[in-house]
Amino acid sequence: MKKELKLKVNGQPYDIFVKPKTLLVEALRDHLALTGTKRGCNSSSCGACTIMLNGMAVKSCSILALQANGAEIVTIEGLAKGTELSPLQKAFLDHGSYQCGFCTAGMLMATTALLTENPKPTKQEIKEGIDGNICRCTGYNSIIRAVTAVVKGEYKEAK
Amino acid sequence: MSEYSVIGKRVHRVDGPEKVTGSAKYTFDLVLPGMLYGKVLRSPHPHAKILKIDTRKAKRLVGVKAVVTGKDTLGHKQGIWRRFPELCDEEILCREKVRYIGDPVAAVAAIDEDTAEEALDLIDVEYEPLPAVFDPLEAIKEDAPQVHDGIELNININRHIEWGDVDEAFKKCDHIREDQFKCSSQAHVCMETHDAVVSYDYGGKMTVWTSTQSSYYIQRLMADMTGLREGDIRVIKPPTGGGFGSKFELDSAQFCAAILSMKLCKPVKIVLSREEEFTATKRRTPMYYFLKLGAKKDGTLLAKEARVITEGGAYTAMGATALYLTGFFSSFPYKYPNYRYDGYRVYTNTAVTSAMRGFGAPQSTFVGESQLDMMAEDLGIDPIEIRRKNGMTPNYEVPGQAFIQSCGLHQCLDKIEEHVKERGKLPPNHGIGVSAYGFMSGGIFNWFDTPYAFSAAVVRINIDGKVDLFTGACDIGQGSDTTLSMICAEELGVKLEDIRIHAADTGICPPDLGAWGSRETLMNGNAVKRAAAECKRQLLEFAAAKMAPNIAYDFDIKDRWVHLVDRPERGVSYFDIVKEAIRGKDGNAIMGRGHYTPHRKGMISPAYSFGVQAAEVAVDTETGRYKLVNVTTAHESGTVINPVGIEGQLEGAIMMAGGYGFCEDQPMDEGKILNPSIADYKLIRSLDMPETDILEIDTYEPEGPFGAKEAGEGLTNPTAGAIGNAVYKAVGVRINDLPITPEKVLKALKEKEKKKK
Amino acid sequence: MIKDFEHFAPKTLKEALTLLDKYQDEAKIICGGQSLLILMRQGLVAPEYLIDIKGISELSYIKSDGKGGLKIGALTTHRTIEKSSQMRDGFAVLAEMETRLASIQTRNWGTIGGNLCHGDPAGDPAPVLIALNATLKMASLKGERSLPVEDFTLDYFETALKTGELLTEITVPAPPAHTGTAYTKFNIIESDLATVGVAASITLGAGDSCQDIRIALGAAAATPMRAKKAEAVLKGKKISDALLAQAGETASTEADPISDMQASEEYRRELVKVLVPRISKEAMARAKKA
Amino acid sequence: MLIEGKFTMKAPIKEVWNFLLEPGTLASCIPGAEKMEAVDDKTWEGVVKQKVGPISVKLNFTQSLTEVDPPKHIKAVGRGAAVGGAGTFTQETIVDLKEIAKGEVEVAYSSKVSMVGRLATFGERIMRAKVNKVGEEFTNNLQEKMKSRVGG
Repeated sequence: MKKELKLKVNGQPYDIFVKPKTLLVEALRDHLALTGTKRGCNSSSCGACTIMLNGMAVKSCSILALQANGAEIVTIEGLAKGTELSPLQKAFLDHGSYQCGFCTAGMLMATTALLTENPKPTKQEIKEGIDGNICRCTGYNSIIRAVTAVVKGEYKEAK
Repeated sequence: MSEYSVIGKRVHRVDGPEKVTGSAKYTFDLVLPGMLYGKVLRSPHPHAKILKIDTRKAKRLVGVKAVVTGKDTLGHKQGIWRRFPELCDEEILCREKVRYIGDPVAAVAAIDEDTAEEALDLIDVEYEPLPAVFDPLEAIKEDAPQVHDGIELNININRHIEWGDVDEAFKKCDHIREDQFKCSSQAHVCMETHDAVVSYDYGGKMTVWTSTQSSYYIQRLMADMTGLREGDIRVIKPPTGGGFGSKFELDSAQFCAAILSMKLCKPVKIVLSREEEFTATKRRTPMYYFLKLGAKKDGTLLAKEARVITEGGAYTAMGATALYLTGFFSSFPYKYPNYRYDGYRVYTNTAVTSAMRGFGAPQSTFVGESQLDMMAEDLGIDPIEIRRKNGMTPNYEVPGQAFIQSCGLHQCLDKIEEHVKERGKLPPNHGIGVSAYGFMSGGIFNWFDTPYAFSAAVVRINIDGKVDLFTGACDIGQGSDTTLSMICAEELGVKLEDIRIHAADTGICPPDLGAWGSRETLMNGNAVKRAAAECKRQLLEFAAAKMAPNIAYDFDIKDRWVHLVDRPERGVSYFDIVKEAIRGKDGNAIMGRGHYTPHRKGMISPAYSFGVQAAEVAVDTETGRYKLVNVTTAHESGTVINPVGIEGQLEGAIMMAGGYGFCEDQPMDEGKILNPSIADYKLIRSLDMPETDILEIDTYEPEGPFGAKEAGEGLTNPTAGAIGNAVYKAVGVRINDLPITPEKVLKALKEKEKKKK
Repeated sequence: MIKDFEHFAPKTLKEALTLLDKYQDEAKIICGGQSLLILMRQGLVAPEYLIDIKGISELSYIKSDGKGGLKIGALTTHRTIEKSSQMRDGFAVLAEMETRLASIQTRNWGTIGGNLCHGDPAGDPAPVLIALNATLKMASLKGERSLPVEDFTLDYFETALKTGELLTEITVPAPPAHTGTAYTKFNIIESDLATVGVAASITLGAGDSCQDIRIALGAAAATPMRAKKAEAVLKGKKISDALLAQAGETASTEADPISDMQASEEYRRELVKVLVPRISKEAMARAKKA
Repeated sequence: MLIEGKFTMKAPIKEVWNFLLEPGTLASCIPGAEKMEAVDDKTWEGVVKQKVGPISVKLNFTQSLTEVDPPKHIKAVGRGAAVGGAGTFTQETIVDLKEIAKGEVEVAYSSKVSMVGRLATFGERIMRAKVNKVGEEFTNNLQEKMKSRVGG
């Protein structure tokens, strides 16, 4: 039997009905058509489905949608302000911190959560921040460089 | 490089904005109205006869729309070596026999994924398990089970390469080494698993959206397998979540979705699960390597003999190419006057081995570079010195095989030597290992038997000066869309933002063989450059007519300025010329076509890239655990078109190739892959990633567009060998079988200790 | 594919226990779900009823036990423990352990109680809690009971929890004076599960002799285990390198690891042999500073 | 997974052999076996229940004697299909008897257990541990049963 699920995603309130077995990633992708969030594994291992839930980075494939009832969620679609990209998005563009792009949403959400919690992370802390995310293309170092550039204040927050 | 205004600049990738905002739509994201979801039933047995398939219960499940088995196909066997029909040996949906755990036997389309999966459990397949064979050394024995009927000793294909007089040469050597190695398997682990949406309509036309490295191959192979005409099949490649060699053959997602869609005239989507991705798609070829190397006292290499037996798995796939390339690249990057290679690809009842980034060369480089270090030590010669003494140089001919024009190997050796010196005396149990390599820029071989040019492009200039670039090249993440757009902009003399690329859609783009063998930059780059040059030629005709200068003057375009080459201040705006040219052509848009097919370029490739890598490790001698501290690479790839792209290829290759050396493996038990998940398959993560440094080398490849050549796969070749050599330098033990795990290192350390006593 | 189930989201412990009592073995408990959901997705576990206790806020806390020790609610997330200012001095090892447990995402959602109830012999918290002499509180409608952490896991993925019972609290007693505790795990990928994990807690007596010691091993047997024979080698003695090596040897003999694709049985024993002295030394160094 | 071992028994080889062939001796040694019933003199059917942590598996199990070479060699093959389609389970047992002295028999056994399907792909680490254990229990049961019946 379907149950009611209330979510605020990227500032927009939603009220939908889902089967209890629906995973949060499925609610976002299949019910709300927010397909920027990806799924890459079946074992909570790859991090492609990372989103922010009440300010924390979590893997949306490992949470039942109903467990997020009432939560505030930010997905990759919520990072830009209007048409202005977030500092991390801009830094990813400049540093070539993505190739195939399939892990990119997860990487951006993990690093956004990291900087929300800790605006001045060390290199080691940046590495820890993305260690739950697999990138098969870049070798991570360009992602670390992009985050470092944001930490150094090279990118201004959009107003 | 300042003569270029686009090439060599640090630019944003053309697909960047959509990828960093989550708006790029992958095949994985596509939903069409009325779309159904498919799932594939696979064999749980490594080798069995199919006695009966009963699909009645599955068909009765509410929500199931169709169930197909091999009987619903034409029964054709497919393969990518189309020139040799006997090597096209894979049915995709098996009719009589399954040959590995994961071989597809049926497929279901239903209203949602859960229903389709539930239906799989309701399909009754009666198997008669047959004796199976898993190791190629077992499979070549007289009494081994036969994977395919009538194939003697299960030998799928053999390759022989030879030049010089190897036996005579060995007699003249002062020192000969014979060593054995074992190279492991590796999974591609694309972040987007194999997937496809196929829509077959009542008009008999099929559209395929799929995550692929070659939309043309899929179109052609799909035509072979369905009986449709090539032109009735349109294959579109949306943004693709990685390929690495796994996605240019027709796969079960594409084929089963097509067969189901043809049955229903409705779109069907199939996304392989991560577990299927690990167990039922292709993988890197494991190899047994037997090497014999002979040298003079001074380190001059006189002869090399390589014998290889590879685990083929159940079908041919692209594994036959890997068998050839590992043999060719076993001679790389050195000048062997005498060389012999014999390789055998052996069928086994395991998941199929095929192409993976490096394509046989990571294996040959690991074994070759390991053995070369052993030889250097035996002779008391510095590892870099022995490489310098024998390394390839520009304008070198590999006898009967290849002609190498540009080659920066020696500059790379110099740079790496400097780097090693700079590191100075290392802390205890640290070691730096060096590994040299080379790779091709696209294959010349045409076993696929395409009648088309290897690469082709069309450039069209619109009235407002915006340029549409149509190419069959496939961007799978490596960045070909950006590189080709840059080449197009440079050649045409416009800005990168003036280009809009339309790629890998067989309905509108000219055929291209796709993204494999590091071919896009050189081959498609040349095609794009020629197409752009043709457009430019048309524009300049109008410029000449309009400005009417002394006919001795040449025109060119740069930064949207059409001008006289010798008097660049005299010119007109590109936009004005475009408008006039179109008007002058009776309203026809300016169009140029270009293609590239290599001619008289040897057997392998029109050009080769080279490099040298140094890996530093720190070993814990009590546990055998080592850390990758730093990997520094001197790589030359001709003119650098897209520097950000090359950095990404280089660092990414280290994650993958370092993994091949350090931790990635696919252990099996009776043909069953034991680690089919990202939790159990060990991948290098950010905390495990070493520091990476890139040392730039300038070269120019006459055959490449603006002097460019490959910078993608070759980078996967050196790392395992560099790690092996580094571990040896650090603690004096040599591991000859991949991956070099801490457990193996510790075991070797203990044996060494025992010998001392 | 996950099979359909009925979902309950009790808000209080009482509600949860009542539901558990009602559905008995047909119900499974989910909290962070970082382990259970994987099994459900693989179709290997298909409960009729799922009791989702993630929302029971009364079970998420870190507080003092009034005697210098800590009480940690079973639903406290790994990340909360990692970041807690209470994880200092003798408890710092808990935070250190947490930073190496999987990824930040998993630690943000997964709970320490869920980790223990999964009963994975390679889990990180159990060896550390065993070394710290922690106890677990379990509740059912019938009442409460306590059990030392070392007695909680019975077999591979089997715990002492009875039908109708819920793990509610972990009590970590104040370490005695001059006690140091340390933990390390061996793995190939930094954030991976332990190939072998070793925790040691040492209390130093007069003249730096080993007054008391607890050594716990992870992934070295079917359950997290105490290496009591190795402890006996060191207890009451003045610790020397030779004695530590002997303790390592002893621990590697009393361990009962399996061979799998991460490591052979022999290699795991070898790791125990090396890591027990290493981590004991670290614990001793901390004890001296404590 | 292969488990091998041997033990000796003080009993005439004929007696050991007869016990081994008794209906159900081998089948009843399978850990978790319930209701094993003889279909004919070489085949038994029943239900086997196994549990690993949160996972419970019920298998419809058939065991048959495929090689019988009195009084020294026997091979039994068991196959089980998990109810609900989670996988199948195969067990192959070989027992060889050798008279090492008058009234003393060496019993050599090997037991190979394999699994296919979803069960098998669930964490290799867990399943391997479990399968090893099942194999061990089987051979322990066999040894105990024989010793208690025929005398050690």
